[in-house]
Amino acid sequence: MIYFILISVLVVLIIGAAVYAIRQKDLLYAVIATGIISLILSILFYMLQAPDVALTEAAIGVALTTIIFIITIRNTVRFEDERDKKDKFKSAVK
Amino acid sequence: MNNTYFDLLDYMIYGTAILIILIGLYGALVKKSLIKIVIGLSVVDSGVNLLIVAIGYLKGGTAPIFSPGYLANPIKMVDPVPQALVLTAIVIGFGVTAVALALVIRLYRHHGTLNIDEIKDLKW
Amino acid sequence: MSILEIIGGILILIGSAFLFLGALGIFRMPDVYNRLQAGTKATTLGGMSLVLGVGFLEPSWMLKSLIIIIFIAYSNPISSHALARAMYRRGHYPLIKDKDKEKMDAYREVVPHKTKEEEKS
Amino acid sequence: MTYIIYIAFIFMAAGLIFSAIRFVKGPTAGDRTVALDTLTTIGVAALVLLGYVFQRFVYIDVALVYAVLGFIGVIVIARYLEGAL
Repeated sequence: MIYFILISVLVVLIIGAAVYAIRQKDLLYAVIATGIISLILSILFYMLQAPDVALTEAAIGVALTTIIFIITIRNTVRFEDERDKKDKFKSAVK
Repeated sequence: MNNTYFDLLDYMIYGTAILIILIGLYGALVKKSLIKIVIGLSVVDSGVNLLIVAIGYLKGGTAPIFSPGYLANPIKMVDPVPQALVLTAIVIGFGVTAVALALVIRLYRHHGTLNIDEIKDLKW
Repeated sequence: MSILEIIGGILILIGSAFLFLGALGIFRMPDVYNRLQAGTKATTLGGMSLVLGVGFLEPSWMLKSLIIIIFIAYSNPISSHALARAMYRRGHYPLIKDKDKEKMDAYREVVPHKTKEEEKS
Repeated sequence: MTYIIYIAFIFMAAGLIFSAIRFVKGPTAGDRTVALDTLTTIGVAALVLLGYVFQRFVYIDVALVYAVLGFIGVIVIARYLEGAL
Protein backbone atom coordinates (compact mmCIF):
# COMPACT_ATOMS: atom_id res chain seq x y z
CA MET A 1 0.00 0.00 0.00
CA ILE A 2 2.78 2.41 0.84
CA TYR A 3 4.40 1.79 -2.53
CA PHE A 4 1.09 2.59 -4.16
CA ILE A 5 1.13 6.03 -2.52
CA LEU A 6 4.77 6.65 -3.41
CA ILE A 7 4.42 5.57 -7.03
CA SER A 8 1.19 7.54 -7.40
CA VAL A 9 2.95 10.68 -6.20
CA LEU A 10 5.87 10.05 -8.57
CA VAL A 11 3.55 9.42 -11.54
CA VAL A 12 1.54 12.57 -10.89
CA LEU A 13 4.74 14.60 -10.52
CA ILE A 14 6.31 13.29 -13.72
CA ILE A 15 3.19 13.93 -15.81
CA GLY A 16 2.84 17.38 -14.28
CA ALA A 17 6.48 18.18 -14.99
CA ALA A 18 6.10 17.03 -18.61
CA VAL A 19 3.03 19.21 -19.16
CA TYR A 20 4.80 22.13 -17.49
CA ALA A 21 7.91 21.68 -19.65
CA ILE A 22 5.83 21.80 -22.80
CA ARG A 23 3.48 24.63 -21.87
CA GLN A 24 5.90 27.07 -20.19
CA LYS A 25 6.85 30.09 -22.27
CA ASP A 26 10.11 30.73 -20.42
CA LEU A 27 12.63 28.21 -21.72
CA LEU A 28 14.79 28.28 -18.57
CA TYR A 29 11.88 27.01 -16.48
CA ALA A 30 11.17 24.36 -19.10
CA VAL A 31 14.78 23.15 -18.81
CA ILE A 32 14.48 22.94 -15.00
CA ALA A 33 11.29 20.92 -15.55
CA THR A 34 13.20 18.47 -17.75
CA GLY A 35 15.67 18.09 -14.89
CA ILE A 36 12.78 17.20 -12.58
CA ILE A 37 11.48 14.71 -15.18
CA SER A 38 14.89 13.06 -15.21
CA LEU A 39 15.02 12.88 -11.40
CA ILE A 40 11.59 11.28 -11.05
CA LEU A 41 12.39 8.92 -13.95
CA SER A 42 15.54 7.82 -12.16
CA ILE A 43 13.55 6.95 -9.01
CA LEU A 44 11.01 5.05 -11.15
CA PHE A 45 13.79 3.02 -12.82
CA TYR A 46 15.10 2.27 -9.34
CA MET A 47 11.73 0.99 -8.23
CA LEU A 48 11.46 -1.10 -11.41
CA GLN A 49 14.64 -2.96 -10.29
CA ALA A 50 16.98 -1.43 -12.85
CA PRO A 51 19.71 0.32 -10.84
CA ASP A 52 22.22 0.52 -13.70
CA VAL A 53 19.73 2.36 -15.87
CA ALA A 54 18.89 4.64 -12.95
CA LEU A 55 22.59 5.38 -12.48
CA THR A 56 23.07 6.32 -16.14
CA GLU A 57 19.92 8.41 -16.16
CA ALA A 58 21.05 10.24 -13.02
CA ALA A 59 24.48 10.98 -14.44
CA ILE A 60 23.38 12.04 -17.92
CA GLY A 61 19.89 13.42 -17.42
CA VAL A 62 20.58 15.62 -14.44
CA ALA A 63 24.04 16.98 -15.11
CA LEU A 64 24.85 16.85 -18.84
CA THR A 65 21.44 17.56 -20.39
CA THR A 66 20.87 20.58 -18.15
CA ILE A 67 24.33 21.93 -18.98
CA ILE A 68 23.93 21.71 -22.75
CA PHE A 69 20.43 23.21 -22.66
CA ILE A 70 21.62 26.11 -20.52
CA ILE A 71 24.57 26.75 -22.86
CA THR A 72 22.15 26.80 -25.80
CA ILE A 73 19.80 29.23 -24.06
CA ARG A 74 22.73 31.46 -23.17
CA ASN A 75 23.85 31.51 -26.80
CA THR A 76 20.37 32.16 -28.21
CA VAL A 77 17.26 33.60 -26.54
CA ARG A 78 15.64 32.78 -23.24
CA PHE A 79 11.99 33.28 -24.11
CA GLU A 80 9.94 31.29 -26.55
CA ASP A 81 8.22 34.34 -27.99
CA GLU A 82 11.25 36.39 -28.96
CA ARG A 83 9.55 39.70 -29.55
CA ASP A 84 8.06 39.84 -26.05
CA LYS A 85 11.09 40.59 -23.94
CA LYS A 86 14.77 39.89 -24.07
CA ASP A 87 16.81 38.48 -21.23
CA LYS A 88 18.55 41.16 -19.24
CA PHE A 89 21.85 39.34 -19.04
CA LYS A 90 21.95 37.95 -22.53
CA SER A 91 25.33 38.74 -23.96
CA ALA A 92 25.77 39.71 -27.58
CA VAL A 93 26.58 36.75 -29.78
CA LYS A 94 26.80 38.22 -33.21
CA MET B 1 9.45 -6.84 3.52
CA ASN B 2 7.48 -8.49 0.73
CA ASN B 3 8.13 -7.53 -2.85
CA THR B 4 4.71 -8.34 -4.30
CA TYR B 5 3.41 -4.81 -4.42
CA PHE B 6 3.00 -4.41 -8.14
CA ASP B 7 -0.64 -5.34 -8.58
CA LEU B 8 -2.19 -2.69 -10.75
CA LEU B 9 0.85 -0.46 -10.65
CA ASP B 10 2.40 -1.95 -13.78
CA TYR B 11 -0.60 -0.79 -15.80
CA MET B 12 -0.17 2.60 -14.19
CA ILE B 13 3.46 2.68 -15.34
CA TYR B 14 2.43 1.74 -18.88
CA GLY B 15 -0.20 4.48 -18.95
CA THR B 16 2.27 7.02 -17.60
CA ALA B 17 4.87 6.14 -20.22
CA ILE B 18 2.38 6.40 -23.09
CA LEU B 19 1.02 9.69 -21.73
CA ILE B 20 4.55 11.14 -21.52
CA ILE B 21 5.23 10.04 -25.11
CA LEU B 22 2.03 11.76 -26.28
CA ILE B 23 2.81 14.97 -24.37
CA GLY B 24 6.30 15.13 -25.84
CA LEU B 25 4.96 14.41 -29.32
CA TYR B 26 2.49 17.28 -28.96
CA GLY B 27 5.31 19.60 -27.99
CA ALA B 28 7.51 18.50 -30.87
CA LEU B 29 4.74 18.87 -33.44
CA VAL B 30 2.89 22.02 -32.37
CA LYS B 31 5.41 24.41 -30.87
CA LYS B 32 7.18 27.04 -32.96
CA SER B 33 10.42 27.52 -31.04
CA LEU B 34 13.28 25.22 -32.01
CA ILE B 35 14.50 24.72 -28.43
CA LYS B 36 10.98 23.74 -27.40
CA ILE B 37 10.96 21.15 -30.18
CA VAL B 38 14.22 19.68 -28.85
CA ILE B 39 12.73 19.60 -25.34
CA GLY B 40 9.74 17.73 -26.73
CA LEU B 41 12.02 15.16 -28.38
CA SER B 42 13.86 14.71 -25.07
CA VAL B 43 10.54 14.10 -23.27
CA VAL B 44 9.58 11.49 -25.91
CA ASP B 45 12.93 9.79 -25.30
CA SER B 46 12.24 9.60 -21.55
CA GLY B 47 8.81 8.09 -22.12
CA VAL B 48 10.12 5.42 -24.49
CA ASN B 49 12.83 4.43 -22.01
CA LEU B 50 10.30 4.11 -19.20
CA LEU B 51 8.02 1.97 -21.39
CA ILE B 52 10.77 -0.46 -22.39
CA VAL B 53 12.03 -0.89 -18.82
CA ALA B 54 8.45 -1.43 -17.59
CA ILE B 55 7.96 -4.20 -20.19
CA GLY B 56 10.97 -6.08 -18.83
CA TYR B 57 9.80 -5.90 -15.22
CA LEU B 58 8.92 -9.11 -13.40
CA LYS B 59 6.74 -9.09 -10.31
CA GLY B 60 8.81 -9.78 -7.22
CA GLY B 61 12.08 -9.88 -9.13
CA THR B 62 15.37 -8.31 -8.23
CA ALA B 63 18.12 -6.65 -10.23
CA PRO B 64 20.18 -8.88 -12.56
CA ILE B 65 23.43 -8.20 -10.71
CA PHE B 66 25.37 -10.84 -8.82
CA SER B 67 26.56 -9.79 -5.41
CA PRO B 68 27.14 -11.51 -2.05
CA GLY B 69 23.73 -10.37 -0.84
CA TYR B 70 22.08 -12.05 -3.80
CA LEU B 71 24.03 -15.30 -3.53
CA ALA B 72 23.07 -15.64 0.13
CA ASN B 73 19.34 -15.35 -0.66
CA PRO B 74 18.65 -16.11 -4.35
CA ILE B 75 15.29 -15.07 -5.80
CA LYS B 76 14.21 -14.60 -9.41
CA MET B 77 15.61 -11.79 -11.54
CA VAL B 78 14.02 -9.31 -13.91
CA ASP B 79 14.80 -9.42 -17.64
CA PRO B 80 18.25 -7.90 -18.26
CA VAL B 81 17.89 -7.39 -22.04
CA PRO B 82 15.58 -4.30 -22.00
CA GLN B 83 17.79 -2.73 -19.39
CA ALA B 84 20.83 -3.12 -21.62
CA LEU B 85 18.91 -1.66 -24.55
CA VAL B 86 17.73 1.32 -22.51
CA LEU B 87 21.21 1.84 -21.15
CA THR B 88 22.41 2.33 -24.71
CA ALA B 89 19.37 4.36 -25.70
CA ILE B 90 19.90 6.92 -22.94
CA VAL B 91 23.43 7.67 -24.14
CA ILE B 92 22.34 7.82 -27.78
CA GLY B 93 19.48 10.14 -26.82
CA PHE B 94 21.95 12.47 -25.15
CA GLY B 95 24.08 12.49 -28.31
CA VAL B 96 21.05 13.26 -30.46
CA THR B 97 20.09 16.11 -28.16
CA ALA B 98 23.61 17.55 -28.23
CA VAL B 99 23.81 17.49 -32.04
CA ALA B 100 20.34 19.02 -32.37
CA LEU B 101 21.24 21.85 -30.00
CA ALA B 102 24.47 22.52 -31.89
CA LEU B 103 22.40 22.86 -35.08
CA VAL B 104 20.01 25.19 -33.25
CA ILE B 105 22.89 27.48 -32.27
CA ARG B 106 24.16 27.52 -35.88
CA LEU B 107 20.68 28.37 -37.18
CA TYR B 108 20.31 31.17 -34.68
CA ARG B 109 23.64 32.70 -35.60
CA HIS B 110 22.71 32.63 -39.28
CA HIS B 111 19.09 33.75 -39.14
CA GLY B 112 18.86 35.71 -35.91
CA THR B 113 15.66 33.96 -34.85
CA LEU B 114 14.44 30.63 -33.56
CA ASN B 115 10.90 30.74 -34.94
CA ILE B 116 10.56 28.01 -37.54
CA ASP B 117 8.02 30.03 -39.52
CA GLU B 118 10.68 32.62 -40.28
CA ILE B 119 13.40 30.16 -41.27
CA LYS B 120 12.40 29.41 -44.84
CA ASP B 121 15.44 29.17 -47.07
CA LEU B 122 16.95 25.74 -47.34
CA LYS B 123 20.52 26.83 -47.99
CA TRP B 124 22.69 28.21 -45.24
CA MET C 1 15.02 -5.50 18.51
CA SER C 2 18.61 -4.63 19.18
CA ILE C 3 20.02 -1.29 20.24
CA LEU C 4 21.35 -0.50 16.75
CA GLU C 5 17.90 -0.89 15.23
CA ILE C 6 16.37 1.45 17.80
CA ILE C 7 19.01 4.10 17.09
CA GLY C 8 18.55 3.67 13.35
CA GLY C 9 14.78 3.94 13.57
CA ILE C 10 14.95 7.11 15.62
CA LEU C 11 17.47 8.63 13.18
CA ILE C 12 15.25 7.73 10.21
CA LEU C 13 12.23 9.36 11.88
CA ILE C 14 14.21 12.52 12.66
CA GLY C 15 15.59 12.65 9.13
CA SER C 16 12.28 12.22 7.37
CA ALA C 17 10.65 14.78 9.66
CA PHE C 18 13.34 17.32 8.81
CA LEU C 19 13.01 16.61 5.09
CA PHE C 20 9.29 17.23 5.36
CA LEU C 21 9.82 20.42 7.37
CA GLY C 22 12.33 21.71 4.83
CA ALA C 23 9.88 21.19 2.00
CA LEU C 24 7.13 22.83 4.06
CA GLY C 25 9.46 25.76 4.68
CA ILE C 26 9.97 26.13 0.94
CA PHE C 27 6.23 26.19 0.53
CA ARG C 28 5.51 28.72 3.27
CA MET C 29 8.42 31.19 3.40
CA PRO C 30 7.92 34.63 1.88
CA ASP C 31 10.96 35.40 -0.28
CA VAL C 32 13.92 33.77 -2.03
CA TYR C 33 16.50 34.02 0.73
CA ASN C 34 14.18 32.60 3.39
CA ARG C 35 13.31 29.76 1.06
CA LEU C 36 17.00 29.07 0.49
CA GLN C 37 17.59 28.97 4.22
CA ALA C 38 14.71 26.58 4.86
CA GLY C 39 15.19 24.44 1.81
CA THR C 40 18.91 23.83 2.17
CA LYS C 41 19.77 23.72 5.87
CA ALA C 42 16.82 21.61 6.99
CA THR C 43 17.09 19.16 4.14
CA THR C 44 20.85 18.83 4.68
CA LEU C 45 20.27 17.78 8.29
CA GLY C 46 17.39 15.53 7.27
CA GLY C 47 19.25 13.75 4.50
CA MET C 48 22.38 13.21 6.59
CA SER C 49 20.38 11.87 9.52
CA LEU C 50 18.36 9.49 7.35
CA VAL C 51 21.41 8.08 5.57
CA LEU C 52 23.16 7.61 8.93
CA GLY C 53 20.07 5.82 10.22
CA VAL C 54 20.18 3.37 7.33
CA GLY C 55 23.87 2.86 8.10
CA PHE C 56 22.93 1.94 11.67
CA LEU C 57 20.26 -0.49 10.52
CA GLU C 58 22.72 -2.37 8.29
CA PRO C 59 26.16 -2.04 9.90
CA SER C 60 27.98 -3.40 6.83
CA TRP C 61 26.68 -0.43 4.79
CA MET C 62 28.11 2.13 7.20
CA LEU C 63 31.17 3.04 5.09
CA LYS C 64 29.14 3.88 2.00
CA SER C 65 26.65 5.81 4.14
CA LEU C 66 29.48 7.93 5.51
CA ILE C 67 30.70 8.64 1.96
CA ILE C 68 27.18 9.76 0.95
CA ILE C 69 27.05 11.98 4.06
CA ILE C 70 30.35 13.60 3.08
CA PHE C 71 29.09 14.29 -0.42
CA ILE C 72 25.83 15.80 0.87
CA ALA C 73 27.84 17.91 3.30
CA TYR C 74 29.90 19.47 0.55
CA SER C 75 27.44 19.66 -2.33
CA ASN C 76 24.48 21.29 -0.58
CA PRO C 77 26.27 24.39 0.82
CA ILE C 78 28.03 24.96 -2.52
CA SER C 79 24.80 25.01 -4.47
CA SER C 80 22.98 27.17 -1.94
CA HIS C 81 25.82 29.70 -1.80
CA ALA C 82 26.03 29.94 -5.57
CA LEU C 83 22.29 30.46 -5.82
CA ALA C 84 22.19 33.13 -3.10
CA ARG C 85 25.03 35.05 -4.75
CA ALA C 86 23.30 34.83 -8.11
CA MET C 87 20.06 36.22 -6.72
CA TYR C 88 21.95 39.02 -4.92
CA ARG C 89 23.83 40.03 -8.04
CA ARG C 90 20.64 39.93 -10.04
CA GLY C 91 19.21 42.62 -7.78
CA HIS C 92 16.65 40.78 -5.68
CA TYR C 93 16.18 42.42 -2.30
CA PRO C 94 14.95 40.52 0.73
CA LEU C 95 11.77 41.59 2.50
CA ILE C 96 13.17 44.62 4.34
CA LYS C 97 12.35 48.30 4.69
CA ASP C 98 13.42 50.80 2.06
CA LYS C 99 16.01 52.52 4.23
CA ASP C 100 17.73 49.20 4.87
CA LYS C 101 18.05 48.59 1.15
CA GLU C 102 20.49 51.47 0.96
CA LYS C 103 22.65 49.62 3.48
CA MET C 104 22.63 46.69 1.14
CA ASP C 105 23.59 48.97 -1.73
CA ALA C 106 26.63 50.10 0.28
CA TYR C 107 28.25 46.78 -0.51
CA ARG C 108 28.26 47.45 -4.22
CA GLU C 109 32.01 47.96 -4.31
CA VAL C 110 32.62 44.59 -2.72
CA VAL C 111 30.07 42.57 -4.66
CA PRO C 112 28.61 44.37 -7.69
CA HIS C 113 24.87 44.02 -8.16
CA LYS C 114 21.93 45.90 -9.61
CA THR C 115 20.42 48.60 -7.39
CA LYS C 116 16.80 49.49 -6.78
CA GLU C 117 16.64 51.96 -9.64
CA GLU C 118 18.34 49.70 -12.14
CA GLU C 119 16.04 46.86 -11.25
CA LYS C 120 13.07 48.57 -12.82
CA SER C 121 14.74 48.98 -16.18
CA MET D 1 10.43 -1.09 12.04
CA THR D 2 8.05 -1.49 9.11
CA TYR D 3 5.83 1.32 10.34
CA ILE D 4 8.80 3.63 10.78
CA ILE D 5 9.70 3.16 7.12
CA TYR D 6 6.06 3.73 6.12
CA ILE D 7 6.00 7.01 8.04
CA ALA D 8 9.30 8.07 6.46
CA PHE D 9 7.96 7.35 2.96
CA ILE D 10 4.79 9.33 3.65
CA PHE D 11 6.86 12.28 4.89
CA MET D 12 9.09 12.19 1.82
CA ALA D 13 6.13 11.96 -0.55
CA ALA D 14 4.59 15.01 1.12
CA GLY D 15 7.91 16.82 0.80
CA LEU D 16 8.04 16.03 -2.91
CA ILE D 17 4.53 17.41 -3.36
CA PHE D 18 5.27 20.65 -1.48
CA SER D 19 8.48 21.26 -3.44
CA ALA D 20 6.63 20.65 -6.70
CA ILE D 21 3.94 23.16 -5.72
CA ARG D 22 6.62 25.76 -5.02
CA PHE D 23 8.19 24.95 -8.37
CA VAL D 24 4.94 25.64 -10.17
CA LYS D 25 4.04 28.75 -8.13
CA GLY D 26 7.43 30.36 -7.57
CA PRO D 27 7.57 33.88 -8.98
CA THR D 28 11.29 34.12 -9.75
CA ALA D 29 13.83 31.75 -11.24
CA GLY D 30 15.56 31.40 -7.87
CA ASP D 31 12.48 29.87 -6.27
CA ARG D 32 12.24 27.21 -8.91
CA THR D 33 15.93 26.40 -8.62
CA VAL D 34 15.63 26.07 -4.84
CA ALA D 35 12.74 23.67 -5.42
CA LEU D 36 14.96 21.60 -7.75
CA ASP D 37 17.71 21.50 -5.11
CA THR D 38 15.30 20.31 -2.42
CA LEU D 39 13.88 17.69 -4.77
CA THR D 40 17.41 16.42 -5.38
CA THR D 41 18.17 16.05 -1.66
CA ILE D 42 14.85 14.31 -0.95
CA GLY D 43 15.54 12.03 -3.94
CA VAL D 44 18.92 10.96 -2.54
CA ALA D 45 17.34 10.12 0.81
CA ALA D 46 14.51 8.22 -0.86
CA LEU D 47 16.98 6.19 -2.95
CA VAL D 48 18.96 5.18 0.15
CA LEU D 49 15.82 4.14 2.03
CA LEU D 50 14.51 2.18 -0.96
CA GLY D 51 17.87 0.42 -1.16
CA TYR D 52 17.39 -0.65 2.45
CA VAL D 53 13.86 -1.87 1.67
CA PHE D 54 15.06 -3.95 -1.30
CA GLN D 55 18.00 -5.33 0.77
CA ARG D 56 20.62 -5.06 -2.01
CA PHE D 57 23.97 -3.51 -1.22
CA VAL D 58 24.58 -2.60 -4.89
CA TYR D 59 21.65 -0.18 -4.99
CA ILE D 60 23.35 2.38 -2.76
CA ASP D 61 25.73 3.31 -5.59
CA VAL D 62 22.90 5.09 -7.40
CA ALA D 63 22.36 7.39 -4.43
CA LEU D 64 26.12 7.95 -4.26
CA VAL D 65 26.32 9.04 -7.90
CA TYR D 66 23.23 11.17 -7.43
CA ALA D 67 24.70 12.92 -4.41
CA VAL D 68 27.93 13.59 -6.32
CA LEU D 69 26.40 14.89 -9.54
CA GLY D 70 23.05 16.32 -8.50
CA PHE D 71 24.28 19.78 -7.59
CA ILE D 72 26.03 20.52 -10.89
CA GLY D 73 22.77 21.44 -12.59
CA VAL D 74 21.91 23.90 -9.82
CA ILE D 75 25.35 25.51 -10.04
CA VAL D 76 25.11 25.89 -13.82
CA ILE D 77 21.67 27.52 -13.54
CA ALA D 78 22.99 29.84 -10.82
CA ARG D 79 25.97 30.88 -12.94
CA TYR D 80 23.64 31.57 -15.85
CA LEU D 81 21.37 33.74 -13.68
CA GLU D 82 24.43 35.59 -12.45
CA GLY D 83 25.39 36.36 -16.02
CA ALA D 84 28.84 34.84 -15.71
CA LEU D 85 28.60 31.50 -17.48
